[in-house]
Amino acid sequence: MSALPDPAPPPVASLRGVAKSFGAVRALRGADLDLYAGEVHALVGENGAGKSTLIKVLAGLHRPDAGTVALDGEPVAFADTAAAMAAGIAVIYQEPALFGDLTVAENLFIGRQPKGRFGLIDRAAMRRDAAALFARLGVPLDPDRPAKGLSIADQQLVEIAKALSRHARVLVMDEPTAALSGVEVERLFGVVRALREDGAAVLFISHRFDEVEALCQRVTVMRDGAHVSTDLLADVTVDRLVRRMVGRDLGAMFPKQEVEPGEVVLEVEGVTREGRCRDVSFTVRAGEIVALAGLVGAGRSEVVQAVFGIEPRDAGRVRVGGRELPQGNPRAAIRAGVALVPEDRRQQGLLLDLSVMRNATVTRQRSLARFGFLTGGAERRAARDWSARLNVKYGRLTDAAGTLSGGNQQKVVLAKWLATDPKVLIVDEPTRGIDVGTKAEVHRLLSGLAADGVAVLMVSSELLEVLGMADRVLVMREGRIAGELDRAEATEESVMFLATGREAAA
Amino acid sequence: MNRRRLTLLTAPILALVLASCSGTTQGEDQGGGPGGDASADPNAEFETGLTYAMLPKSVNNPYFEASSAGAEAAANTLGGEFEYTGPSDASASSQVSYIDTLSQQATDVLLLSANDPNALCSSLEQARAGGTVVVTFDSDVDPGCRDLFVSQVDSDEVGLTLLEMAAEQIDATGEIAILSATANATNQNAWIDVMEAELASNPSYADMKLVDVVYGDDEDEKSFSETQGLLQAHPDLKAIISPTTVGIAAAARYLSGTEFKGQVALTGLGTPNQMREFVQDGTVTEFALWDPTALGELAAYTGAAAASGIITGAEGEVFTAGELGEFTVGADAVVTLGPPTRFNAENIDDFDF
Amino acid sequence: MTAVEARSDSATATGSAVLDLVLRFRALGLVLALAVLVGVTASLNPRFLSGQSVRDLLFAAAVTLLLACGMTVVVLTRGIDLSVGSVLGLSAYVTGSALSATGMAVPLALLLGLAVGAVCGALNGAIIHFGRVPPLVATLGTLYVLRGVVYFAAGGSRINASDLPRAFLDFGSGHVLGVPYLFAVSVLVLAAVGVFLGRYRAGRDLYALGSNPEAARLAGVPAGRRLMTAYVLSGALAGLGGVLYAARFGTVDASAGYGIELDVVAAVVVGGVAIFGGSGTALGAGLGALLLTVIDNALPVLRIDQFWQQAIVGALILAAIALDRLVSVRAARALRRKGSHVD
Amino acid sequence: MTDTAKTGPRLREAARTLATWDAAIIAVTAGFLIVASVSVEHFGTARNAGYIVLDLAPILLLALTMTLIVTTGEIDLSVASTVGLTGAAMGAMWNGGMALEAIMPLAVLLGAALGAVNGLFVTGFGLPSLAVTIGTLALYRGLAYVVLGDTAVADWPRPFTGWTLGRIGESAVPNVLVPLVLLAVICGVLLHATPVGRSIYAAGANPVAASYAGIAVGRLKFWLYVASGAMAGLVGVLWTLRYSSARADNAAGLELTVIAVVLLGGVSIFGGKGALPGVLAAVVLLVSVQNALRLAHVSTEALTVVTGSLLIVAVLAPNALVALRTALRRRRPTANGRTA
Repeated sequence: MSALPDPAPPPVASLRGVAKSFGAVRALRGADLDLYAGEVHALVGENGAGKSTLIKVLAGLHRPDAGTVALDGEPVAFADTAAAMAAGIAVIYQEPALFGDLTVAENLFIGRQPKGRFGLIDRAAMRRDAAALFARLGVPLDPDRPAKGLSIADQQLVEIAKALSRHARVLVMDEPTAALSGVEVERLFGVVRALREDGAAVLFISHRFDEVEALCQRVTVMRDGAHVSTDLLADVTVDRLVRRMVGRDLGAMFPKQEVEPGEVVLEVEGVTREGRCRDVSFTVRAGEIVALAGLVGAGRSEVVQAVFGIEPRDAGRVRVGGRELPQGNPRAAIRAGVALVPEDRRQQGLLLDLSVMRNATVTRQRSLARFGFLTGGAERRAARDWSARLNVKYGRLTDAAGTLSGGNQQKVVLAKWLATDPKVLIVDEPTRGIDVGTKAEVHRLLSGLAADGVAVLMVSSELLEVLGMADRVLVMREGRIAGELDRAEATEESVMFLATGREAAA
Repeated sequence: MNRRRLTLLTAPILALVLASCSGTTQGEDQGGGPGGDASADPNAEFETGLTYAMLPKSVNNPYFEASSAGAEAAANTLGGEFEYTGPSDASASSQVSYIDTLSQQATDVLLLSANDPNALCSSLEQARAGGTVVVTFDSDVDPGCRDLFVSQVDSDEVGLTLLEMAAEQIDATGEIAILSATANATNQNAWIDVMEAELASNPSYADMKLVDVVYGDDEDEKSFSETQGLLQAHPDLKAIISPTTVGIAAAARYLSGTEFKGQVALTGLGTPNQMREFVQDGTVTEFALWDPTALGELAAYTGAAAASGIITGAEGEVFTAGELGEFTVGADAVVTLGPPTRFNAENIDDFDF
Repeated sequence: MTAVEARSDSATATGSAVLDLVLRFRALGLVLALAVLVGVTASLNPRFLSGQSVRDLLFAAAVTLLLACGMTVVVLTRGIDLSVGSVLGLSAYVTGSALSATGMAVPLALLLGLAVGAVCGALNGAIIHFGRVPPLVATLGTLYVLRGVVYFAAGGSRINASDLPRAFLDFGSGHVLGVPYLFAVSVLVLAAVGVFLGRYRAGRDLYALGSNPEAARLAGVPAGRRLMTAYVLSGALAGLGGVLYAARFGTVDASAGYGIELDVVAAVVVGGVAIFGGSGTALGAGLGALLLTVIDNALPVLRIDQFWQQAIVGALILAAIALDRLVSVRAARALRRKGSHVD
Repeated sequence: MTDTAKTGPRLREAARTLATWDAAIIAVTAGFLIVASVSVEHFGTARNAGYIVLDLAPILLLALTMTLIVTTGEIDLSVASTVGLTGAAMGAMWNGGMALEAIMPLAVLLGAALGAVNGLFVTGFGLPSLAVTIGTLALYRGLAYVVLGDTAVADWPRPFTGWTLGRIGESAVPNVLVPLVLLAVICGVLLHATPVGRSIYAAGANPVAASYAGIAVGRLKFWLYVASGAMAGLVGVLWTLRYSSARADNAAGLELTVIAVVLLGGVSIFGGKGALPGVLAAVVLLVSVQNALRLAHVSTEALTVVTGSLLIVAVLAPNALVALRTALRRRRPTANGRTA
């Protein structure tokens, strides 16, 4: 099972010294990876280590600035994704990208639908093929329904089926299991093993070491856009892998300060949004960091959005400092001292095209105005001040926020919220996609804020972060709070157990 | 917050506009009027070296192209300079800009077919104040705003001719309808009034009944579907009179492609080039129009006469318009080209406009 | 496994039922509106349903219908083509001139019109795709430019019916089995575009592009080529529309097709094509065009003041998009509820 | 449809080019005015400047609020129809014997109400503004015809019509310049130096992020539509009085000109970018080019082509520049790679 295939043939796919920058952001700086036929290769690394960029290079989505991509030992340069697909590379992306208006079957076969007479699409054949694929995955999905309205798990399954249908030589899976239930994961693994037996090369990206151990033969660790190590899985321990991923002492990474929690500041009672979350209740005290953990799609972001008022709630109450927040009114929440650093920095957090200055001050326009007018001076001073306090690295205050690196972008988002002097700070995936150094800075910042008496509610998919930072962990599953763990009880196993409702995969 | 800003936005403007006036309602006002001061010298020569500008309702219109040809010929004969200019859309606001430009350039004679009887007035006044003689043709403005109007025909005569042609074609018996231009078109409404009065008073038309007046807005497609609507609404319709070139062409095209061809008579005002086909295929027996080239020519001569001091616009003054002959200024400073020409299968090939 | 299959079957039923309802509801609504309008009009004036009257209606609908097909293709990709009126004018003038100069055969004239339109469409597509200019801006620009070109070319001249070959005019006014040739051409095009959009890979790619451009890129959909196809198609159909226009009216001047783009967009929107792409059918757009034409024709017959016509069209557009919104919100809610059951 | 992979560098480039676009259009306008004054007879006179001001007044006024709306990423195609409908309503009220002093504020209010209808459909029901305002474009124009039919109301009192054409005292400054400047300054300050303006940019740059930052995006847009409607109502009043003619087809088709100048002025159709000075310059440029062409006896056709081309080039040029720079930069690393 774990024996390596004969190393004599050249790797099916090989990346050497690949570098890629987006503006000021160096996403990859010399990444190496070899994939052999008949292996499942794990790629691990923290968020922002460059894994996703690496596979996008392999998929032909990004052209590398430097380095080579080779298939069967021959260097190739993919002009676009179609070229990569034609060469036998299929990718399941982390975030499902479906066509809401098309049927599920059509989503699977877009651009290569089976053709019948006169080149017409043979819809019956397409439906049949789709049904067969879903049967293979054991998924009860209707090929004829529109993709619009599918749950995240179902969307992910459609993506998996799509990749499988390509009969690829190289199958890349970017956290395919993040939203799946236990049964579905088992079936997927069965299919992947079968593919491996057939000689396909599979690149498997996951945060769950139990899955990596169950499925993979070799493991490559990446950090800060570069290759760190590649080993047979049998030769390394999880602890060592984690240390390589983090690249520094865990204590320095999660500088948790012990704080005696104060008064209850945030009270959430029975918050419900149809189809998203149900009857969620919890409290957060001053000086406390409470983590909201769970799988992707478990409803964590939906809860904090409903608390903040971005999305209306169907039922439930939110109180801050004893005062009830009106429904669906972020402005009132801000006035009451709530701040939300959202999950998706680019879509929800930043005005990418606008300047750093505008971004840093967007929450405080009114308080910065004099007699209702803003002339720029006050904004400039405030922006410079907060940028300095959070150590934001930027060229000019007038540069577009989109030109900053991920870490600095996140600092700008934090700055604009900290500038409102919040009593309750909600952070949703606060360190997603930022480099290790900044990550530690953000953790230190959160810790310091808690020490100053701010109530912090943190949504995070990164278990290490949850375990390292939280005083209490609330675990969500399918829209409900499945359980609460205090710092002492919270371990990787106990959190995952609550999150998935199953024991760690064998 | 925002509400306050809105008021901020609008209040001062309103205040400005409102300032200095109070309680002005319809019918209170009016001042100004034509002031004929200079006296005419009927024996004066036409001046040479005058600049003429023709401003049609819109360029890209064959009818006005024909008028401009006539005017240009007259201008050349009189030793003047001629310019044909105008907007590509038939709107009063664009014409205003052109009038402003022409008056700046101190054009001597402005030949204008107006898109709106009132909207052009203030600009025309400025032009006239600068010494430009304003002669309207084809479509008039308020008489106070121009020097002379060259009318294609006498309203009465058009109305009577139209009615006469229709009566001849249907033996003066049965239902008739009118497909006009726009509902507020001055010319058409005057002709329709004449026809209505004549139908009511003239015993020889006692068996003819005007059942409907519809408006095709001088748009081809609209006129087309209005014709169609007429025939559906009035199954016993015998004749359609369309006193507009766009209307009659559209109606003819509609009739020629239907079972009504030859059954429902169609007459009105049309250009020979547009109607030739329908006269030849029997859809239309006879229609009428004035000659737009002659109209343009007369307009140019009228303008030249006024600019040379031969006429001032007072009723009864006489001048000679080249080969067109002698013309007399009528009431309201109107010069009339003459009776409309009738076109039918016999003579239509003699005309090309 | 059997349990799974059973579930799958029931899911099939509900899933497609919802989808069908949404789709059919749209077309049904239009057909219903058409039927009511025609019914009411005919009951007040039976001649509205006479052969002649129906033919007139089909004549009037032909050009809008044709242009609506092209517009649908473009709108599906999240685009818009405001230049169709000017393209129509240019093509009508060019073919008209060519016809009067050479007396060429009808099919040749149709091809010429298609070609003129396709060139204009390619210009639009190139500006949008290579120049990365938003479609609204690009086609607003070409609306001006192409109209200017027509003005230059035509000036104050007009092509009269007498200048055009007899065969061409017969084509314009003739009909077969009570159906005007012009309408037949439009319906053929509608069917072809319908099949292209529904049953060909390239057509489905257009839906994909409009539904989720980013996903389309990931899926390897050749966005550039498809966009070019869409705009060339829209242009070509507008060009063909120009020939039909010339044939129907017999006279062509520089203002041919002026302002028609709004009618066409209205038809498409009323026909249920989402203005932000991804959903809608050529059939729907065709029905939308037909409905607008019927309204146009019914008003004079009903002796309703014609001044109401434009207001009614406006109200109809608002009603159509509001209705679509309502339906899609309902459908989304239904699908989500169903989705959570499957979990 | 944008290429997210290259968003970073492209955004920066685009931001920089757009910043200069403003300056460029102002420079071009200034240059044109100078050249035309020298080379076109009658162009550089005070009288002609007065005509230019009169001609650009309605375009400029509508462009002011249009700039605000387009900056939030929306569009209002119904402005010209609103001008027509308010004018028609004025005519009907005047015929009904009301006092003009009462009619004028009512017309502006009517405009605001029509704008509120747009705003309600766009923000309340969440419908795309392009489709909504195409609908109201037809609806409002249609209602104008319903109100006034094809008739024109022309007997407006002299003092009022005279004011719209008149000049301040003995100077050559047209009266209408006063509200123009006033409103331009108000809108300019609102957009560039108040929290509301900052919110407008934020809402246009990223409506989701803006609402996360506590900006009531829907409400903001609603009130901008109301303002746009009120402005159109005001233009309806000015238009009617200037031409002393209330007609249902007043200002027909003007919406395209207004959109054209806003885009030409460097405002991004996707929102979040642009500035009022550029738009003002674009209005002046367009109208004075028209004016100069007329004075120079150049045919109007040329103008149609020029307007359209300018519009495309205005958006195309920055993009082309970006593409060129990216292409150049892409070549560089490859060269480095070879030497390394």
